[in-house]
Order: sequence, then C-alpha cells, then structure tokens
Amino acid sequence: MVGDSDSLMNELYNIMAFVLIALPLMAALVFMVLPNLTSKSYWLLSSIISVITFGISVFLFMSYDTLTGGTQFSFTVPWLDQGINISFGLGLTGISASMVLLNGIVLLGACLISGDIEKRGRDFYVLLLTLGGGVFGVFLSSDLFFFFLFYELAVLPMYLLIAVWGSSTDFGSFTRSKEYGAMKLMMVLVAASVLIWVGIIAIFVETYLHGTPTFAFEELRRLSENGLFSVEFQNWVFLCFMIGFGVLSGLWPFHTWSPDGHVAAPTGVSMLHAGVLMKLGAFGIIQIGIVILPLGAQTWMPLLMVLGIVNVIYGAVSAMSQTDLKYIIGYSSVSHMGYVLIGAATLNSIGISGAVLQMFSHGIMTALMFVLVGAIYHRAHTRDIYVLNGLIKTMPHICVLFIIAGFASLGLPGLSGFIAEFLIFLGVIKISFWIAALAVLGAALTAVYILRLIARTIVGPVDSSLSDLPDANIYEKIVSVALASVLVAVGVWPALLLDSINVGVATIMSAL
Amino acid sequence: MQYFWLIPVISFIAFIITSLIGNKILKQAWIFPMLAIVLGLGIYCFGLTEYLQSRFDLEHCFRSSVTGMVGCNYSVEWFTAGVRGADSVNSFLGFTVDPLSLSVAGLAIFVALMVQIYSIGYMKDDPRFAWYYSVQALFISSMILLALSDNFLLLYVAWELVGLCSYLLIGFWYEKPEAKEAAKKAFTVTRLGDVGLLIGILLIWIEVGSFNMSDLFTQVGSGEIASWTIFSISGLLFLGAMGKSAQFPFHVWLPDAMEGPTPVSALIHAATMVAAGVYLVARAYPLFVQSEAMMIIVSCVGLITAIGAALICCVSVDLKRALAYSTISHLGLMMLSLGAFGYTAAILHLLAHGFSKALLFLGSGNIMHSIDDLNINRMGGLKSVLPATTILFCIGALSLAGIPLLSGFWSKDEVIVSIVHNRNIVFAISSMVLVFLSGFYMIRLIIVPFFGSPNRDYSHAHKLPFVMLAPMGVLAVVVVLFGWIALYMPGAPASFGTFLFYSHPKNFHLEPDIAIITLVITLLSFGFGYLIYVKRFSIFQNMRIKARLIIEIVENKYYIDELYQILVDKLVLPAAGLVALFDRILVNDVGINGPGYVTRTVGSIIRHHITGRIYVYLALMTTGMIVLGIIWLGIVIL
Amino acid sequence: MLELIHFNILSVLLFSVGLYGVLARKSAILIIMAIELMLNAVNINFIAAAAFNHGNGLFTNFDGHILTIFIITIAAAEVGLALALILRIFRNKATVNVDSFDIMKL
Amino acid sequence: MIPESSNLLLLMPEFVLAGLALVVFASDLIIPEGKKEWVGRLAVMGLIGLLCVTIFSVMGVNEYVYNDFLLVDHYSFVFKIIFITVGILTILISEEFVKENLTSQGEYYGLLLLAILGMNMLIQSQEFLTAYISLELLSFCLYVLVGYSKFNPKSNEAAIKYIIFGTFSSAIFLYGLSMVYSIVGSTQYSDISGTLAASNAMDPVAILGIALIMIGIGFKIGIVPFHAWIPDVYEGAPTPVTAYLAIGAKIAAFAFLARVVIGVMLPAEELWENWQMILAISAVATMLVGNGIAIVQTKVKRMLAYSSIGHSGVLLSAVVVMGSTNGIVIESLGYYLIGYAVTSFAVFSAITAVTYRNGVELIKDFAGLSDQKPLLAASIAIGLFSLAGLPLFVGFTIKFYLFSSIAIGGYLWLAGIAVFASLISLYYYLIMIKSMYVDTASSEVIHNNIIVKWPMKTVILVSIIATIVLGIYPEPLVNQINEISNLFTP
Repeated sequence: MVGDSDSLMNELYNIMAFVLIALPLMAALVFMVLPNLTSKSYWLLSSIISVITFGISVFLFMSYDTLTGGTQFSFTVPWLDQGINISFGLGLTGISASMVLLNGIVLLGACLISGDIEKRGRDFYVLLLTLGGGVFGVFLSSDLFFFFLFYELAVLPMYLLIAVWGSSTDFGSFTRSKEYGAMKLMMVLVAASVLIWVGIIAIFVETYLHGTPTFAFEELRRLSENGLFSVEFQNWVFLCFMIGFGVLSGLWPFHTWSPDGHVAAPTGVSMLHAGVLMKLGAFGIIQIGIVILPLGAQTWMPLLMVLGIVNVIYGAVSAMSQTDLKYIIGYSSVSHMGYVLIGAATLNSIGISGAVLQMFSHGIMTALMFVLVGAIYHRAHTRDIYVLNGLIKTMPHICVLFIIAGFASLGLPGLSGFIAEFLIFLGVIKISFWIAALAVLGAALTAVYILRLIARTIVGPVDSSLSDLPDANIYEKIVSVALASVLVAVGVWPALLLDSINVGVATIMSAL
Repeated sequence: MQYFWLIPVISFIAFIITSLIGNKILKQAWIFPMLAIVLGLGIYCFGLTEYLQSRFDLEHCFRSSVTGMVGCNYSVEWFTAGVRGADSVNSFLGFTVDPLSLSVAGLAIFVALMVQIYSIGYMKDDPRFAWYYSVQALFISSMILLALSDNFLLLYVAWELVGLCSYLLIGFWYEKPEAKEAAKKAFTVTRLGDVGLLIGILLIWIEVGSFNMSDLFTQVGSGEIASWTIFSISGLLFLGAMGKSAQFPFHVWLPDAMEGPTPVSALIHAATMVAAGVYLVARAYPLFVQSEAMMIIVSCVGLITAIGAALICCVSVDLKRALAYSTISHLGLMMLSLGAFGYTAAILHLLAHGFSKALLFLGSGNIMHSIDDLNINRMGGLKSVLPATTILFCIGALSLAGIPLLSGFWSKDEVIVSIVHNRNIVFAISSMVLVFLSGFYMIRLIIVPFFGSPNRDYSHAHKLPFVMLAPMGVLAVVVVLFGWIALYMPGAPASFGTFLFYSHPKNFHLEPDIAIITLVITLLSFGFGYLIYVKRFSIFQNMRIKARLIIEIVENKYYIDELYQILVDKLVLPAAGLVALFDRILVNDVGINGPGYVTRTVGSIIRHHITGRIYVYLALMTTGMIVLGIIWLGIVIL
Repeated sequence: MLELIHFNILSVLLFSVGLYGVLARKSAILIIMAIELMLNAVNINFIAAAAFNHGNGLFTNFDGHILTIFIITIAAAEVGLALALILRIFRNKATVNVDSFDIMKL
Repeated sequence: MIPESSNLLLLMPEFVLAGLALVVFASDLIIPEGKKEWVGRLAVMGLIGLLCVTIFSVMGVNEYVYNDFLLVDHYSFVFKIIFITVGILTILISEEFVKENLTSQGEYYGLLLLAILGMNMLIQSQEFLTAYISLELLSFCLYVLVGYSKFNPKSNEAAIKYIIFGTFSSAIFLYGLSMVYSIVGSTQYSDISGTLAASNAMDPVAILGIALIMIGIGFKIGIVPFHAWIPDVYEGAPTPVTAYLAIGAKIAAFAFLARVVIGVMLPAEELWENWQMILAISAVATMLVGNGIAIVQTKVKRMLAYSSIGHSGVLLSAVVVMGSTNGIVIESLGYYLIGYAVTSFAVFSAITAVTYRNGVELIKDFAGLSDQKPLLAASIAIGLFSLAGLPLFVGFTIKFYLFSSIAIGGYLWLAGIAVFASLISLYYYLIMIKSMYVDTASSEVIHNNIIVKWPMKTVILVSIIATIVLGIYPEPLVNQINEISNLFTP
C-alpha cells in the first residue's frame, strides 16, 4: 500500500504542470456552470484558486532541479495522432520556472486586488482565470501548437476585461475610450499572432515534407540541429516570429496598444497585462525563436537590438511628457521591455539571462505600480499628475511603496531591476559599446520621469480636495507589500532566480 | 576585521526596524540606529586595531603589488549569471580592508555618530523623527559598504544607495516645493554622472572579466590594457566621481541640497557622501595614474571647480549655501591634488575637511536652531548669543582656512606641495589664489554672522541643548588634533604617508617655504576680509559698485543653473513632448489606426457592388465568369 | 445537310438570347422566361448530341433524351415556383419590376 | 474496386426520410391549430429515428447502387449524419420562431425534411443528372423556406432573388453539362474523368463545359464573383432558415464540390493544375470581399452573411490544395465543416431566440443582451470567438488544422491570407460582442420578454458544449473523418 501511495504521489508530481494550467481553466468553467453567486463570493473562490496556483507555481519553481537542468515535469499525451500529429506536451525549463513563478505571483495579486469588482463578478473572474490559465499554458507548453493555443487564449479575455470593466479617459485634446483601448489591444495582438501563426505553419510544413511532422519543441530542435531548416527559411520565419512576438513585448513601432490598453484597463487586468502578458512575447522569442531558428536569430538580432534600444529611449522620452499616471507607467513598460528585447538580441548567455531576469523583475515591479496607481485612481478618481499632489500625506502606504517601485524601475541597486538591467548591459557591451551606452543612458532617463512623477504627485504640498482620502485597504496592503518584498528579495539575492535561469539559458545557448 | 561586513548589516537591520516600528516609538526612534552605529564603531575600532597590529601576518591580507599597501579581502559569491564556466558573469559580495577604506569608513562612522547624537537635539520636534533616523541608518550602511567594497559592482550598488539616501534626506521636508525639487535635481544630476560610472564598470568587465578591483589593477599594472582603453575607463569612472563630488559641470545639485536638515548636510553633503567621488578616484588610482591625460583632466576639473565655487562662496549670503560652495571648492581641491599625484594629501584633506566641515555645518545648524534664519546679512553679533557655537565654528573655519596646527593646515599644505611639485606654474599660482579665496570666505563667514553689530533682535533665540553642543565639541577636538597624524600615524612607521600611500610610503615633510607662503596669503586674506567687513573701507565699496557686473555673474552662479534650466525647458521637455505627439499622431493614429481605417474604407467602398438589383447581380456573375475565363486563359497560355 | 455543329450553334444562340434577356429585362416574369430559353438551349444540346452520336463510344443509351425530359420537368416546376413567388410579391408590392426589389442592399 | 450492388436496402435512409416527410405533411392536416409545434417535434423524433436507421443500415458500407449512379460509402455516411443532425437542430431552433412569425407551420418542417433528402442524395450521387435533381430538390425547398414569411417584403424579395439567381445558375450548370455530355456521352463522374484524363489535347468544349459546371456549383457555395445573392437572401430569410442556409446548405455544397473535384477533376491532372490557380484567386477574393464588407455592416444577419462568404473562401482554399495531399485536406475540410456547423449553431440559435419576438436586426439592438439574457449573449460570444479562430473553442483548432493542410499542399501564402482574413473577421465579431457586453441597453429594445424554451436551450447548450469539447478533444471526430480520407488516398 505504501508503494501505491508513493506512486500516486509520483503521478501527482508528474502532472503538476498540467494541474497548474487546468485548475484556473476548470475553475472558470465551473464558475460558468455554477448558479449565480454574489461578486464577493466569486472573488473569494477565485482568490482561493489563485492561492493554490500560486502554491503550485512556487512548488514547481522550488522543485526545478538546477543540477539536472533541461525540461522537467514533462507531461505528454497524444492529442491527435492522425494527420497533422499533435501531442499535448508540457514541461518546465529553467526559464519557464521563473516565469511560472511570476505568473503565480501576479495572478494572485490581481485576484486579491479585484475585490471591488461589483459589476458582473462572475464574468470577470471567469475571464481573469482564463487569462491566468492561458499564461501558465504558454510558459509550460513544450509543443508549438499548444504554445500558440495558450498564447491566443491569454489574449482572448483581454477584450472583454478591458471593454467591460475598464474606464475611458478624456485627455482634453483627445480621448481614449475603453472600447478603443480594448479593440486596439486585441486587434494588434491578434494581428501579431497572424505572423506567428504563419511562422508556426511554415515550420510544421517543413517538418511534414521532411516526413517527420511534429510540433514538439524537442523534436523541432533536434531537426533544426540536423539542418532541416535552411538559412533562407530561418531568416523569413524568424522575422515573422520576431515581429509577431515582439509586438506583444511592445516592440517599437507597434507598442501603442500597450499604454492605451493600460489607460483603459482595470487594475487587476493592468497588472496581468504588463506583468505577464507582455512577457509572453519575449518568452516566445527566447524559447522558440532562438532555439528553433538559431541562424535566423543571428541574422535578425542586430535589427532587434536596434529596435530594442529605440524602445528604451523612445519609451523613456515619451513617458517624460505624459501627464497620466498610467500612461507614464505604460510607456515605462515599453521602455523596460526594450531592455528585454536587447537582452534577448545579444544572443549571449549573460544578456539572455539578464533578459529573463528583467522579465521577472519588470513583471513584479509594474504589477506593483499598477496596484498603487489603481488604488490612487480608485480614491482620487483621476490619474492626472497635475491634479494629484502631496499624496504621501494622505496615503503614506501607497506612496512609500510607489516610491519603492519607482526606484526599482529606475534601476536602483538592491531592487531587482538593477541586476537585470546590469546583466543586459553586460551582455550588450560584448556586442556593441554604443548600444550599451545608450541603454545605460536610457536607465538615467528613467530616473528623470520617475522622479518627476514622484515630485509632482507624491511629495509636495497637498491639495485640500485630496486631503481626506483613505490609505490602502488591507488587500492592497498585502499585495503591494508582498510584491515589494519580492523586488527586494530578488534585488538582494538574485541567485534565487538566476540559478534556474542559468540552466535554462544554457539549454538555449547550446542551440546556437 | 573579518566581521566588518557586520557594520553595514547591523545598520541595515536598524534601518528596517526603525522604518517598520519607528512611528510607534517616535521619540525613541534614535535608539536602534544609534545602537547600530555604536556597535559599528566598536567593530571598526577592533578591526582597525587588528589591522594596525597584525596586518602583515593575517591569512587574507597581502601587499598589493600596485599600491604597495596591505589589503585584506574577504568575499562570498553573490550571483552568477549565464552559463557557468563558459560565458558567465560572477559577482561577489566582498570587502577589502586597507588604509584607504579604513580611513574613509572611519570618517563616515565617526562623523555619523556625532551627527546622530547631535540630531537627537536638532530634530526632536520633527514629526518624521523616526524616518530621519531610519534613513540615516540606511545611509551609514551603504556608505560603509561603499568604503569597504572590493569590487566595482558592489561599489556601484553602494554608490547608488547613498545617492538614494541623499535623495530621501534632501527631500526630507517634502512638503516644501524647494526641497522636493532639490532632491529631484540631486538625484538626476548624479545619475547622469553615474551613466559614465556604469559604462566604465561595464568596460572594466569587458577588459578584465571581473569586477574585482585588484584584478583590474594587476592587469593595468602589467600593461595588458591599451592606453586608450585605460583613458576611457578612467574618464568614465571620473564622470561618476564628478557627479557625486559635485565637480563642474555637475556641481549644481549640491547647493540646492542644503534644503535638507542641517545635520544631513553635515554628514552627507559635506563629510562623507560627496567625498565618495574623491574616494572613487583614489580607489581607482592605479588606473588613473596610467593615463597622463586623465590626470591632467582631473586636475583641471578640480581646479576650475575649486576656484569657481570659492568665488561664489565669497558672495553667498546664505550661510549653508556658502558652506556648500566651500565644500565644492574643497572637493575640487582634493581632485586637483589627486590629479597632481597628491594621493595621500587628497585623502588627508578629505578627512580633515570632513571633520571640519561637519563641525561647520553643525554650527550653522545651531544658528538655524536658535534663530531660524540663515541669511548672514541678517545676523551679526551672534557671538554674544551663541558663544559656544562661535568658538566651535571658528575652529572649523580656521582649520579649513589653513591656520597652522589645526588639521586643515597640515592637509592643505600637503596638497599645495604636491601641486607645486607636480604641476606647472599656472596650477601653482591658481592654488595660491585658491588659498587666498578660501581664507577670505572663511573669515567672511566668521566675521559677518558672529561679530560686528547685531542686525536683528535675538531675544527669541532658542537655547541650545547639551546634546547638540557635545558632539560638536568632540568634533572640534578631533579637528584640532587630527592633523597631527600627518606627522605621526599610530600603527604605521611614521606619518600618515607611511600608512596610506600610493606605490611607496613617503613621510610627510613640512616644506617651510610653501607653508610660509600659504600662511602669508591666508593671513592676507584675513586682513582683506577684516578691512571689508569690519572696517568697511569705502574703497572696497566703490570697487564693489564698479565690478557690479562680475559680482552679479558670480552671485548668480555664472548662470549655470539657468543655462541648465533653459536646456531642460527649451530642449529636453519640448523634445519629449514632440516625441509623445509623434507617438500619438503618427505611430498610433496613422500607423496603428490607419490600416484599420483603410480596411473599413475599402469595405465601405466595395460594398457598393451589392446594389440590391437582381440583374446587376446576374451581370456581376456573368462578368465574373468572363474575368475568371480570361485569367484561366492567361494561366493556360503562360 | 444538318450537322451536330448547327444544332450547337442554335443552342449557343438561344442561350445567348436567354442570357441577354436575363440581364436586360426588368420584369421578373420576363427574366424567368429568359431563363427558360437558356434551359431550352440546354435541351437542344442534349438531344442533338444524343441523336448524332448515337452508337459512338459511350453514347450507347438514351441518356441525352432522358436528361432532356428531366430538365423539362424540373424547369416547369421551377417556373411554377417562381411564378408563385412573383405572385406573392406582386400582392405585397403591386409590381414585378425588379428595380423595386431593393429593400436589401449594400 | 468498389462492388456494385442492387441492394436497395442501402437506400433505406432516403426511403425513410421521404416517408417521414410525407408523414409530417400529413400530420399537419391532423394536428389542430395551436398544437402545431408537435409537427416539428414529430419531425425531430423521426429524424432521431432516421439517425439510428442510417447508422444501422449504411455504416461501414461501401457500395455502388442504381447502376453506379449512387455511391453509398463512408463519405456519404458521415455527411448524412451531419445533415440529419443539422436538420434536427434547425427544427429545434425553429419552433418558437415558426410559431410566432410564420403561417402554415406544418409544411415548414416537411420542406426541411425534403431539403435533407436532397442533400443526402446529392452527397451520394456519382452522376451529374442525379446530382442536379437532388440539388434542385434541395434548392426548391430552400426557395420556399426563404420566402416562407409570406407577408414580410424582405422575405419575398429574398426568395425572388434566390430563385432567379438559382435557376440562372442551374441553366449555366446544365449548359456546361450538355457540353460535357456532347463530348463524353455520359454524365457519370468516372466516365467524364476517364475521358478528360485520357485525351491529351484537351477539348475546349469539354473544358468550357467543366468550367460552367464549376460555376454552377460556385454559385451554390457563394464564392466571389457568384456571392451577390448571399447577403440579401440571408438577410431576408426567416432566421432559422438563414441558419440552415449558412450551415446545412453550405456543408452540402462543399461536400458536393469536394466530391466533384475528387471524382472528376483530380484524375485530369493538367486540367486541375490550371483550376487550382483559378480557385485560389477566387478564394482570396472571397475571403477579402466577404470579411471586408462584413466590417461595415450594421445588421446582424447581413454581417453573418458576409462572414459566411469569408468562410466559404477559407473552405475553398482547402479545396484548392486537393490532390497533392488528399487525405489530410479532406480530413481538415471535414473537421472544419463540422466545427463550423456547431459554432454557427451557437451563434444562430441564440440570434434566432433574440429575434423571434422582437424582430431586432441591428447590431446595436443587441446592447444589454448580456445583462438581460446572459445565456444567449454567452452563446453568441462563444460562437463568434470560435468563428474568429480563438482557442479553447473549436474555431481555433479547425482553422489551425485547415491552414496547416493548405500550407502542406504548397499554398502557404494562401494560408497566410486566410489567417489575415480571420484577423479582419475578429474586428466585426468584436463589434458585435461589444454591443452585447459593453454597451448599455437601449430603451427601445428590451430583451426581457424573450422566453428560451427547452428545444432552444438544448440546441444552445449542445452547441456551446460541442464548440468547446470539439476544440479541446477532437480526436474521436477526427478519427471518424480520417476514415473518409482513407477512401481517397490510394
């Protein structure tokens, strides 16, 4: 009997990755079938679900064996063995380990923070959990078909989440309605996925014509190493991937969906949007583009690097003159994702591990910022930095954490952003001095707009109209403190993440 | 000595505790930081003793072949990124104990302790008393880390953290618009310099493959690195140093930084943090000396800064700002000294200046505390109101003016000697001018507020508590006595120069001719000041009117702030606005909305072929058939 | 002597006339009639092909004739249905001009 | 070699169906007014019975009957099942609509049954005359059904347009057939393909004949440039009939087209190569025109009609690549058709429910539906997301499968355009979803008076569940379809 329970545990252990994806999706399905409950109870239920997924993601992250490396928690079942031959494959790599952890954290935060959703609670949590499940799926898939399926699944709920629960803003000279933001986000992301889709089909066709039709990463990688994909083929397919995935990471000039999406989105959705959704693109470039199409990667990386540096500088400069808190953070995300792209474009292990670390760090940081901005907006009903001022007087908790997040964003050592950016700089300077110099300059520009933001809204004399606003509620406090502690923890002890990231990067490097 | 890492850690813990529970124990919030720093001082003293006694036979200690000093290194791995063994970056948490780090760390701990004691009195009525102490603790933690770190990455970490503390403390009274602007300015300007520092560190890594300082110096020493690279690396590092040490043209932040509480100015913006730039150059000295051009640049920047700031100091009417310019001037002097191969002199001056300037700032804090004003023209005759402060302030000021036997005298003399020996006559004469100017502004700052006739009613002046005067007294004692280590350094063969040196120990020797010349110049400047401010000679008043233009330029700080402001207002912000507009109009409305709009338009145009008339449909079908037929024929023929 | 080709030409002409009628007439009934012409062209083709080729190759049975009969039948049904529908619309709109049948367009 | 048999029992489903239709017509005379829904329920029960009959009598059979005129094989079996199921679902969603909006309810169901009969015959015919007659049987029923709303001018107009267009295209089809006949001397697929393949220098008359036949079929599918009737007819027809047109008729037409292409065109390789290009061009035009115009529509049914044109283009792209990779294409085509059917039912059933009482037709009139009738809104939303090709729903999987097989056939660019077209379609689907979920309910249209009875509810739930289940667990279905494709791979 002992053996039985052991093997049961083993079984459970092996399908952990599957459980992580299935749990939120199943919960969403159950919510749909369940009789109508109050919004609060849906919130409670989905919070419980997200606590569990958080637990599982921590478990997966902790149990990823950095000594063995490779893909762990593999889980493969045949899905279609006729025709185009697809299997449902999951696996945890060194890189996805930290990404899964990121999503676990941000999803939990987003759920907890969304307790004030009154309108159509059920629909909101169904969509939120679907989004979370989709993101987990992307990070865990070891099969191109399912990777793409989950990728689209993660994009799907965004439209309704923004359009129904979002907010429209009038900026005087122009307006950004929630419908516009949602529609643009959806259309741009799906347009980008057109390119990815074409790329995936092209890869599949190559393998099919070769007589080994497959979507599995491992298999594709092996085929790629055997030289199945010619240089010309790799060049154009990688370009598709680069732009397609790049758009999701806010690649210039296809980035405007992101700030406008933020401006329209409700807090929890903004967190997931900036925190994890934008990471999917970079993850795709690193985990798929580089591994399967290394030659194409080598061809296009200079372009990606240049575009990345444009992202960095352009995003920072744009953020400087924005007046809306969410715009500022949105453009700052564009700028920071530029670092990720640059890091990936270095094609050396330091740059890529920096990029992955930056993905994690930016995810946490920007989620934290959106929690706080959401809290401010919720209370003051404006995000205009010319209207808000001296908030630290009335909302000390929110503001102190905002300052922490801001400093993480400008790359203050001791917070996670610094190590990540620093590693990216190191990776870049091996390639080009001037790009590295511009990247460092970009970090200094970040300081300009973050400090401007702090000086305008957080410190200074306080307006009487803002003087009796309440501080963060208990959930906001919990979430923001937790996120800030992650920032500090990773900043002080980056080896926490870097150990597994290094292993993942080693796998990628061996493909090059 | 191997427990030195505890000093920053204890302070950091104090920071965390105080920031978490500080508000609950508001008036007692100083306890933990104070405890931490006392413990730190204890550890430091033990370590120092251990170092002085047994540095030659400890396991971790060895003599650096480049600097010749004995350094003790302790490190653990921090993180590794990339593929281990192949293409990776390893980073260590390591500290090094050598005379340089011991000196700077000692200065930091000691002054910090004094300032913290002083602050108990000075800050006691502030509602953010606890916050003040917790940031102080963080500052000490990071400052010690800065002084001790053995690699550039860790140094950069600490470098930024002290910048953060400076930011937080300048903006301590953040309700004041000036304070928040000053904080922003300080951080932004130093951050610009840090761009250089960071790129420099990256280049170092590219060249050396490690961040470790001694690795770099070994490679530099063995001549493996091209001179151009050395020049660029040292230049980039120097950019960081310029930012932190407020060297021209990055000096603009320091005067504004005086918006912070006065004890903060004393600790951070006079004694320790601003000296970090000098410390960095001294740290990387093996690198700098390899590049003659860089050394000249360092001297020039130092000289320009020193003279420019000294001139402004001569006309500044705000006591703290005047002191700030004096600080800039002295930092310039240190840079000048470093550039003139006066390594030991610069560090000695760093220490002497640190103690003296801390004393001066605390003195100005006393004035602030009692009469709540800093405009020296509205003071006068303070000596009768604040007698103790007057004496202490005079000690500090005279020390910096270079009056013999006080610590400033020894260090300044040492600096001048190295300038005269290693640089040409222009530098020598300029440094004499500098001596004159510093004597002049110091005597001005003594005469105008403290002596002469009172310009206001002092009846409401607050009394000074003992807790504020006591640390000043201690500092004054140090200021008086400290300079003697120039002649005899305990634990070292002889003078400070045999303890802290570059490449080979050298004894301090008083060069009587130079000493006499500087002394004469200083006294001359005193006399000059006496004539102007006490006797009020009309000839000077006339001169003042005639040289109106020049004085105005100097009073307005050469319009450099305005220039920067114009640059930001007329160039950077409009450019940013333009980019944002470009982003919205072109990238978004045309680039992203455009295709959607085009699709819609095309859709609404082609929909018109569905006219609703059957015969049109049928005609359409027939035409379609014919068109397809033509295409088909084309395909067949081709 | 009449060849198959002559019948074919006749059929093409008839088909073309029908096509012209379909495109040019505005009355629904005339359009239906024109379509009937086209169907008759089809019938001619079938009958002629079956008659002239009888015995060659696959032309061994009476397929062509049968086809024709079927087509005539179906065409009759079609016309009946069409006329019924036209009647229906005539009751509602009092016109059979197809120009007026454009409530739905674009 | 497929054996020939004279076993008329193989046609049992068709006999039963014809009988059922007669019974339904007759029952209409018996069942009193006010209980007419029992006519429909009778038809449903009959069809369910027919489903069993079909499974028991022709499953696994592979034989020619009637002198090679009909082929009872797995292909026709699968499609018969589909047609019957579509018929059942259509009748179920019709019930309330018919009761509220149409007179003479009984014949409605009878005609639907006859249409199914037409489809069944069409799919198993191996000869053009049989095919033509079946097609006309189907079409006649549809002409009547489209115009069934007697007093609705739109319905009348739609019927008139449909019948004129339909007879016109029949004439063209027949003319083409007569030309082919005059060369070949037979109307059997195998004879025609044999002659075409044998003659090296292709006879222009035969080529033109084939072209006209293809055009006739193209009209039924509604590919550009023969698409003009679709929006008007879809809009004017009663909503359940629109659903039937968009789902049943379309599947039948494509199944027929595939059969013709496989039976007639593929053996004549040279001819087919030329045709591939033509069809590809037409497919591109169909996808772009359909989706492009759908963007600017304001009426729901018209928007869906154009969207249906777009889907025809996608399906036609799959037909284009037939030949080179037969098996996988047929598999994906079949899978696509089934997926498209269940998805469309999710949309159309809910739209029928919304329109049966209020007669709303504008997209903006659906505002507030999600608050008042969440199930209907969810059904439409899921269906539209699925049609747009978003995952978890069958739309994603079928598109992925179909596009992959198009690309495997060497037409990656066509697949790319198809993906792009589905991007365009997402835009107008989202507009519809926005109307339902985001916009606040207008005061004029209130959906609260809609009553969703069990037949409708069943269809909605079944189609939602099928949309999801077929999307994430397609293996059994694909295996079934795979059996068909095995028939065509030598």
